[in-house]
Amino acid sequence: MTAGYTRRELMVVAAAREIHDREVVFVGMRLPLLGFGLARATHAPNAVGLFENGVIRDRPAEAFIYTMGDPPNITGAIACLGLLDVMSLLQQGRVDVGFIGGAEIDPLGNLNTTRTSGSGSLVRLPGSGGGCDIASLAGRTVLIMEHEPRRFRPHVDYITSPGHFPGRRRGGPSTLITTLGVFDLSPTGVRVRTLHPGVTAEQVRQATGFPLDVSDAVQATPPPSTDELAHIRRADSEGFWTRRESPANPLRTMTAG
Amino acid sequence: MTAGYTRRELMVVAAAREIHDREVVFVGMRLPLLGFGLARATHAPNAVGLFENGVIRDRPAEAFIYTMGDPPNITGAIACLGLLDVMSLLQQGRVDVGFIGGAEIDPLGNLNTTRTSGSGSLVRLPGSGGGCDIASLAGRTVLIMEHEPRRFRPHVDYITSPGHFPGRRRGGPSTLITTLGVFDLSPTGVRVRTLHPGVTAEQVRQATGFPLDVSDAVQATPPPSTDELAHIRRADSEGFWTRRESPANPLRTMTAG
Amino acid sequence: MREAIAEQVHDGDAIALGLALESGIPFAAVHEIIRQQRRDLTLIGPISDMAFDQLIAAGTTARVIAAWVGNVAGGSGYGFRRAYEQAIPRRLVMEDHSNFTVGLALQAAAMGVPFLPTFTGIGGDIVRNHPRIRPIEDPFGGPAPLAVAALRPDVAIIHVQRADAQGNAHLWGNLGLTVEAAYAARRTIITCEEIVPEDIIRSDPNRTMIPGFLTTAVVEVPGGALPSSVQGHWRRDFEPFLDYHRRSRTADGFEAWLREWVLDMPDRAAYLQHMGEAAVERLRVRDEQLAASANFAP
Amino acid sequence: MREAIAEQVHDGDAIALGLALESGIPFAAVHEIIRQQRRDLTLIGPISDMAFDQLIAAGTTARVIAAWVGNVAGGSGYGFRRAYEQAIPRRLVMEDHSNFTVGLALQAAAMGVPFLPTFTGIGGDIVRNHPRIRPIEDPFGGPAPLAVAALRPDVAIIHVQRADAQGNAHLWGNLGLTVEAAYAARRTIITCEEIVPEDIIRSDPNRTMIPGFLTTAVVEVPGGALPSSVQGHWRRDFEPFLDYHRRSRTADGFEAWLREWVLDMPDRAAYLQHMGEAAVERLRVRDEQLAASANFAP
Repeated sequence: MTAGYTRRELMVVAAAREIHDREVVFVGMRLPLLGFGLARATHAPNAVGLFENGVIRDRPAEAFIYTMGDPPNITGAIACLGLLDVMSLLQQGRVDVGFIGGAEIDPLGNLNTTRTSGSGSLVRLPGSGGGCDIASLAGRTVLIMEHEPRRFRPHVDYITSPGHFPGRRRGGPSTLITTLGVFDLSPTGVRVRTLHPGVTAEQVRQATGFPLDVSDAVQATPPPSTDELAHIRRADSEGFWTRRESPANPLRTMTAG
Repeated sequence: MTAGYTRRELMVVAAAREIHDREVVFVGMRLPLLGFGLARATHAPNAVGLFENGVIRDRPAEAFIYTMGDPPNITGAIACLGLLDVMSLLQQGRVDVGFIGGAEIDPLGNLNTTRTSGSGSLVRLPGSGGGCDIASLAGRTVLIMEHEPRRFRPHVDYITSPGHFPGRRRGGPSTLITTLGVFDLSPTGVRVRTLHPGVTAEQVRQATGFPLDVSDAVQATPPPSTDELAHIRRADSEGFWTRRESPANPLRTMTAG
Repeated sequence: MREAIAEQVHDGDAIALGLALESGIPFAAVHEIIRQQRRDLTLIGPISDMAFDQLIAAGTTARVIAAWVGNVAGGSGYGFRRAYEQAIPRRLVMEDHSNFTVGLALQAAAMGVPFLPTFTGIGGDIVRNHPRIRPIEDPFGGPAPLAVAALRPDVAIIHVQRADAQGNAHLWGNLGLTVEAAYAARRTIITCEEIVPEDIIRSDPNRTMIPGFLTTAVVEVPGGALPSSVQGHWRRDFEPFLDYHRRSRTADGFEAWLREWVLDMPDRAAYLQHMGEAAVERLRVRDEQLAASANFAP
Repeated sequence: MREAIAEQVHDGDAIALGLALESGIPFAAVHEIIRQQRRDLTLIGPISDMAFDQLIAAGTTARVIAAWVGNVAGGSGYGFRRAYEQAIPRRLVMEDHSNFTVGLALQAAAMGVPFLPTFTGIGGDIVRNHPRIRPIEDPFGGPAPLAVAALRPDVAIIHVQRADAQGNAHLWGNLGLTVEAAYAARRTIITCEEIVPEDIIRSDPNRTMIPGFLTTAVVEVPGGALPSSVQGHWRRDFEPFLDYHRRSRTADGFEAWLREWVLDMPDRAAYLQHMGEAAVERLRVRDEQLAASANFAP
């Protein structure tokens, strides 16, 4: 908790700001879901959200949901289609922005959620889910990560969700939101956009497992407004997604799915 | 009307006999539809009928239908899917037998419902509908035709619905039911199975625009039983499909669709 | 309807309609397109029934991409035949398909892929030298299928039972290629029996065949699909199909039919009035056979 | 359930399940498969939640074809990890997919084609040297897609709200890849909340996601998907996912869990009893939010 809001609340606000009005958004669970709700409630009242299980919503579920398949996410949806239907819309280019998380990232925005030997021995992660599809096919992607040195690697062991590469047909990661800051991603690598209030350039360099140019003069991530914070707390009234800062949180290695 | 039943009623009975119990049938309109209902009511109580618009039924509609899309064909259906769903089942090999009609036929069972210059000038016919798909993909097909010399041609101008050809993956026309008889179709051509009661070998030769070996000793198509006839007349109470013998009947050039 | 067609349908557009086959044909929109004298259209659909024939005979159409063009009640479409055989009122280019291949072409566009493979049509003439169908190898070594290229309509026109103001559309009964076309098309016009509050749509999200963000115009046109049927709303009216079949046999006969039923009718309300209240009421479905309840409570 | 699994699921079979993703997971069938000690199974699904983890840890599974294997509530699937990382209790072959590619593989089989094209995954490692994914050319000259080969399960196991005795199944809420898998599979087992008279199914043919001629066994198992949710019937029960996550961290912990919740339970009724009436009643949906009526009268 910093200055009356948590890092995760700040990340939700940053995620919301990545959504423009009238955009079609491939929503993930947790922070992106809250970000989508916040965007709809503020600057993007006509955004539409797609979930990879086939659900299309123009407003968040009325009750807390733990997975995108939970009944409250179906009740009151605009449409509940099949997985291939929403993937087809995605592949067609009808999705403006998609959110994905990963266990590991490299400077080109490649994400690994499949397997890693980063810690010395082989660790099997759950896999892509829809992450690879969103990364490959959305108009642009916003990545959400824990900012830890072992997660920010010069090369990931396995590219589950492709980032920038020569010959990419469309899209690619545009923004990376971490527990420390907000970053621009492009084929030329990672650039700091803002650091969260209280985070120093040195802290970020230390937490990034590849060289990153960070100046102390970089601007601070604009904090949540009172209204934004109120909205987030209504949506996540137990603080389930936004206040669990424990590094043991097993949810961190989940994909967007 | 012959011996208390019409030729078309006999053709319905012949069509019904082509359906075995538990088979999945791609049903066309008109005579095949009546044949399907008759088969269900008699020897094939567990046959299932697919219609190319996406409807699946295990019994005929309760009211008269003019097209497969008419509301009574949806009411009480087992399922009402999309066109591609039933075509997928067909392509997968889940359909045992399909019925098709055509404007012209050749000895290999190729059907033309697209365009013909058989009468001297170009005549545009409506086209394939689902006929080509059923002909290509069903486990076997039963063809239903008016038996007229200009329709039975050594070579059709346009193969809308392919018959037998070298390299065929599956199926092909097995039976041809005409206004004059029932014929076996195979890669080696047309063979007479039965002639309708009262039809002579000479009549058939005259009505067939390609050479056909017909002996006078060929058996007669078994006539409808009293029960069969009663069933047909309940199903087509106005005699709409079964008693219009006029050659001007415009429905004759329709495809199975 | 007038503004929707004016804004969404342009000369030269490729328009998909008649997608549920014999039911829900958007005749109100078809007639408005004719009144607004669109030209050089491409028509896309599986079995078009007489809607395509009317558009062709009225001179709106340069090209047809379809599996079957005619009049399901009458057989031949005389307008189609005049155009194809004699270039009256203008030359018509026909791209012949089967129901499956035209569906796959739309579905390829809906899926955002250049083509879809199929085994249909092999050995026949539809797929021979077809502009949109080519042989392809199976990279896994099996029998070689055909590839059907994606077909992206500029506009899909779809008649449904109900939609909300955002264009989220509930459709039941026949579906045919409706969903594929709406996904594939650049723009989608929904005509509906009624515009309903959004809660009705949200009560049954599995019934939403077209999500509103694909819909570019939604128009309430009760009876907008007559004389074709709409499940739970309208029975099929047989006589107009036969009447059209008889009268369209000659170009003059067609012109008289066109004047009576299209050009002299400012809109669908006038069309229904011209049908006569008795006829309209005879076709209206008054019985109820409701879908068994489905509980969406969380 | 016992007979259905005995007859329909054999050693070495490829089984698709968990197709609606996090809801409607057929746990009753999964546990019966474990009790009947099937071996050398291949498991197919998009996001399997803990059903796959249980099957793997119980030693039934030789191979997984999936996009995500774990425990949605807890993250890692420890059974999966032990098998993959340490070959405990046996070696596991993993065919990694994305949700889209596993869906396309099933859909290719459902459509009866050798493959379907896609652009997903290009530039990443899933599609590199993948046994079921190969580069292919676009015969129309556009950018080259990938081809995802057809995947035909021996059995699909699907939990639905209601079915008739012929196996015509109504399913609402999440669909995921349910329909594709039922079409693709050689055999389909339907487990359902209730077997209903056929008139209920026929009242809403658009709700029939699986036509009965594809169904080879239908079993009434109320609560057969718990602890996953079933729209309109059961809420998701969070605690068992967390409990399983904690206890399955070690092989011994898993064995104890397995004994308690699977091996010592003769059937699903016993499982529900072991949950306790209070827990069951807390999860049962009692509210009604019914789908708006749809009239199917002709």
